[in-house]
Amino acid sequence: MRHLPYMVAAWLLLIGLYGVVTSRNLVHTITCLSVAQSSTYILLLSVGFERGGTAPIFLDVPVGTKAVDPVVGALTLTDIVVGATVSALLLALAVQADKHHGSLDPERLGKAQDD
Amino acid sequence: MTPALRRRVFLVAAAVAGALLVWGLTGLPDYGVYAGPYGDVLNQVAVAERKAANVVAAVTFDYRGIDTMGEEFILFAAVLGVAILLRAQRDETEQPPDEDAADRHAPGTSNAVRVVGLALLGPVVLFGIYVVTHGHLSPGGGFQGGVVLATGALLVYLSGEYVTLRRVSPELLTDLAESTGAAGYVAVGLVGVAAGATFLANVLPLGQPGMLLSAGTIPVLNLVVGLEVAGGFVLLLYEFLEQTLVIRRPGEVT
Amino acid sequence: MIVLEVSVFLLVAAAGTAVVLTRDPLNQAIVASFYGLVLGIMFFVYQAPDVALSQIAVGAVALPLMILLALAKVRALGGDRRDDR
Amino acid sequence: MDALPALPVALPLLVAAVLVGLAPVCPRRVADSAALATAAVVTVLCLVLLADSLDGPVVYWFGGWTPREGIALGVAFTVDTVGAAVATLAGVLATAALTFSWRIFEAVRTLHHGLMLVFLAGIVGFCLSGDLFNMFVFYELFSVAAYALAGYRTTDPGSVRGALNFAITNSVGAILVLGGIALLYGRTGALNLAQLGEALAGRPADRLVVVAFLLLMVGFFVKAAVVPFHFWLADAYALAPTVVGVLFAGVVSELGLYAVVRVYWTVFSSPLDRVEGLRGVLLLGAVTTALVGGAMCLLQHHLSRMLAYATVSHVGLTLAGFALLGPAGVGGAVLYLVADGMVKGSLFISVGIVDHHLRDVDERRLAGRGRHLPWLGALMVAGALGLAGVPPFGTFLGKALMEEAALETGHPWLIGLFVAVAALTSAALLRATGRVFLGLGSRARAAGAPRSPDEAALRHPHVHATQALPAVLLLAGALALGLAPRLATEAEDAAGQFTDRPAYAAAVLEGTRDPAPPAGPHLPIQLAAPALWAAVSALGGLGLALAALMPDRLPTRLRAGARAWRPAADLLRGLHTGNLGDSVTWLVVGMAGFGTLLAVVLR
Repeated sequence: MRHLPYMVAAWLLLIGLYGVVTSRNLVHTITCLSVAQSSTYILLLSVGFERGGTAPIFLDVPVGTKAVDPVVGALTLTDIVVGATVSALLLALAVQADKHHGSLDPERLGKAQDD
Repeated sequence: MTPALRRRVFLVAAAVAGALLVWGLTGLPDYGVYAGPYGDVLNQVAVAERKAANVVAAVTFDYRGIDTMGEEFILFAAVLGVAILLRAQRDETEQPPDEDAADRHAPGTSNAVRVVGLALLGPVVLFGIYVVTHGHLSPGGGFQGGVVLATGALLVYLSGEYVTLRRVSPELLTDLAESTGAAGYVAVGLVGVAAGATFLANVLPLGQPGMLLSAGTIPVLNLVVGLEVAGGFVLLLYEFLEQTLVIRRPGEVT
Repeated sequence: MIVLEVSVFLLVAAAGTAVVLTRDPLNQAIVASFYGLVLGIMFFVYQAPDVALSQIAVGAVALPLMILLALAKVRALGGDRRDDR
Repeated sequence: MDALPALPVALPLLVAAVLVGLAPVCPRRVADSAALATAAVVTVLCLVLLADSLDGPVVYWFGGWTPREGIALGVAFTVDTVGAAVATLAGVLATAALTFSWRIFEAVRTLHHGLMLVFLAGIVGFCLSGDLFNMFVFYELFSVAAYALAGYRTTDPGSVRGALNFAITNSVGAILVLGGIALLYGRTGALNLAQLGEALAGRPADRLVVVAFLLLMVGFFVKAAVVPFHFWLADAYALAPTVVGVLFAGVVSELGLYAVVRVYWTVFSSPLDRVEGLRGVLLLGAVTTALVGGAMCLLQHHLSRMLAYATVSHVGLTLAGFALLGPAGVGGAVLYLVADGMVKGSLFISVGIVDHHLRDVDERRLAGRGRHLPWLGALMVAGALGLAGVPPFGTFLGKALMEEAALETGHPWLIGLFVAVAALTSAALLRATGRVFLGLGSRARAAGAPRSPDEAALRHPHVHATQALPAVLLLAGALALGLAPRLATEAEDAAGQFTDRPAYAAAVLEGTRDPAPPAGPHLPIQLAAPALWAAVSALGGLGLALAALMPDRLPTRLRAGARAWRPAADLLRGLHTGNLGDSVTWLVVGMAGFGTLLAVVLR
């Protein structure tokens, strides 16, 4: 339990990369990448979590109440936006790749020319 | 590498990398123990200094507001990129659009779905606006509310009124919303400079914590972010949507 | 409370694994949407409602939707070409 | 002008947003001029910051949140000479690239300019930032803009594949960077570089610090394209439009190196105190990168691909300077990086001109077709000499300083590496120039013979000044950098400032600004021996190029020797598949390898 969420994060990173490496469909690849990305959300929020702390919103509770770290919340918010926008851009590229190569299989995108 | 060889090489390397990760991660404080000073200090001082009840909002839009400016422009760049990629392609393949043709409707929309979708539209838009405007008081803010608002536009699509979506949020309008939001963030930053303070300084009156009009520039930044995110996400969905519908040939859709 | 946390963590790990192991992209989009929702719940457990809202809006709704639209687009475009192979 | 450090980021972002918002009504030339003027202004602002930073870092707290009792509440830009110099290089290259594009028609022009400005703003913010997470945000900002810019030339199917590989591999790198940030934050509760450095100072590194450094290093090495993290680079750089390729080849890879040394010197230099071991690991990466890049460069016939691998190879050289972990090495590497960036930018523009006017970039198919553009050939030969580090190019001065540092730290063999790599990359370019512009080469006559009769109609008859001028000026800039030997000592001073962690921390956290930074002892700069080495590199390059062009004139024994290398060359080529699964697999292999080495030498 002491390190369980950190291990979950490490697992998600590796399994996500496994998906990226073995994927035969670009849309699948991109979704796997977003799983790998989600490991960072978990890691960030885990290191800022304080047992017994409330959410850092002091509307109904007075300032001074034990609360979790607001900074990791802000960082993760940014991280989620980054992940989503990169995925959107990648999906657009995948649509393009399908148009040019007639396939979403990374193995069929052709080899590098002239080496 | 062949796929089989690649999988094997990956598994070996990932085992080593994973072991290293675990080794390093166990050097962290135990889960549930927060060591650092940053968050504690902000939890102590932010409400008094910024009159924002939601400290995450104070961090996002004030203490670390420059991060959020970068984040907004990441979204901006991605939307631009998607637009460039897909628009260039559309120009190559687009059939002359026929606004009223039946094949431009989403497939298989029943009247029941249509009614439910339209009935939900009002509450969704209201909820989105609420989330955007109360970001400094409660969970939520420009980003979350913006996505909710974009979902509203999607409901219009789901209810089969795709033609309406074309009229409600044509590219021009969403482009404009998105770039106004993005430019607005920088402009708020420059207001701080103009007032003789630093870039992104919170120079507006702070008010009292818990009030709708409080926390200075934080709700203003929430508004511009909401505008940008709503415009940006509608545009993202719209670009993919447009692709789908333009390619579809008559007769394929019933 | 601890039991709840542990089960949420394990659920997240399992759901993430399921996303990767679902090879058909269409099914995967649906599993990914579920994963996005589970992550959102985990963030509520972490007392981060702001993040949870973002995660659910993006991970459970917007992103799966974009995936579905991209897939729809690819199928509309490539349906007849792929038959040749 | 108190807000000066914020402006080179805020201004291009604002102009980008306004341009895109007005895209439907904005006339083409207005958009062009606005983008070009903005890039030029950003360059000037960065130069002013560079001048300001000579007396110590300029610290700018956004929102006015100065630190309290050593705890940073907000985000600071901490502008020192090295950061400002790299930012200035980006501004110069962006200005040159936008000038080049003046005459080239693009359908999505305004949106493209918007992306270019966001790209530039991201790079500048990344160079100026003094906060680890803020660096990550700007890193993602310029990366996302770069992914889109790499893939939008949809007429070339390869560019989409290149962009996908680029975006996915680099996103994995970014995830690792963020993992490193999370580890450091979990330990110290800080994100400001100076505060992080203070929190970790004084104690030897434990496993968390080692792994955090590993994650940051590997993540940034992906952008830098250090071997084996480089497999994505060739397709992305070579198939990108010229306007974008100039910045890619000129500065983007180097930013990855910049980030590693910035983070090392501000955060990790105290806990990672086993300098010898770390130096060895970094040098290993540097040597592999330099040699693999150089060999691959020589094996290319596609001109932009050649430049892409020259970039990999010179990243290796620059890393060698940084890896010496001392002021002289860092100063030399930065000077080299800036001059080399301008040379590569110039060469990329020259190749863009070839592409635009001859409609091809394959050396073999182009054989002899450049005869009517002798000045372009001369420009590319000059560029090749710049790559070789011949005096008086700035690359020479940087390399001379790195060679001094190599001797001082007891790594004289590095000079051999510098000579070999400079010979390899300049040979590739000289060979291509000789074939394209002089029609040299035995094979060229055969392959280039079937020439379509209407070729003259195919090519553009006239090269516009707006296309040629930026290439000439960039090269002139690289020359000018080498004409002031004083620059070597100033680079060393700047590096002294860059590597002085306690002074950096005091400037950021306590606001102390030493009016006269103590100038450390300079290495006596000897220019005679480096000039000799440069001559050896250039002659070696010329010899290799001639040998490749006229293999039948070689003595038989040499020819047999050259053939013996063929299996190795085939193997090397075979590894560079351009497959995205391969790139990510190699990334994980590299992470495991570097991680094991670091764990052994640092603990």
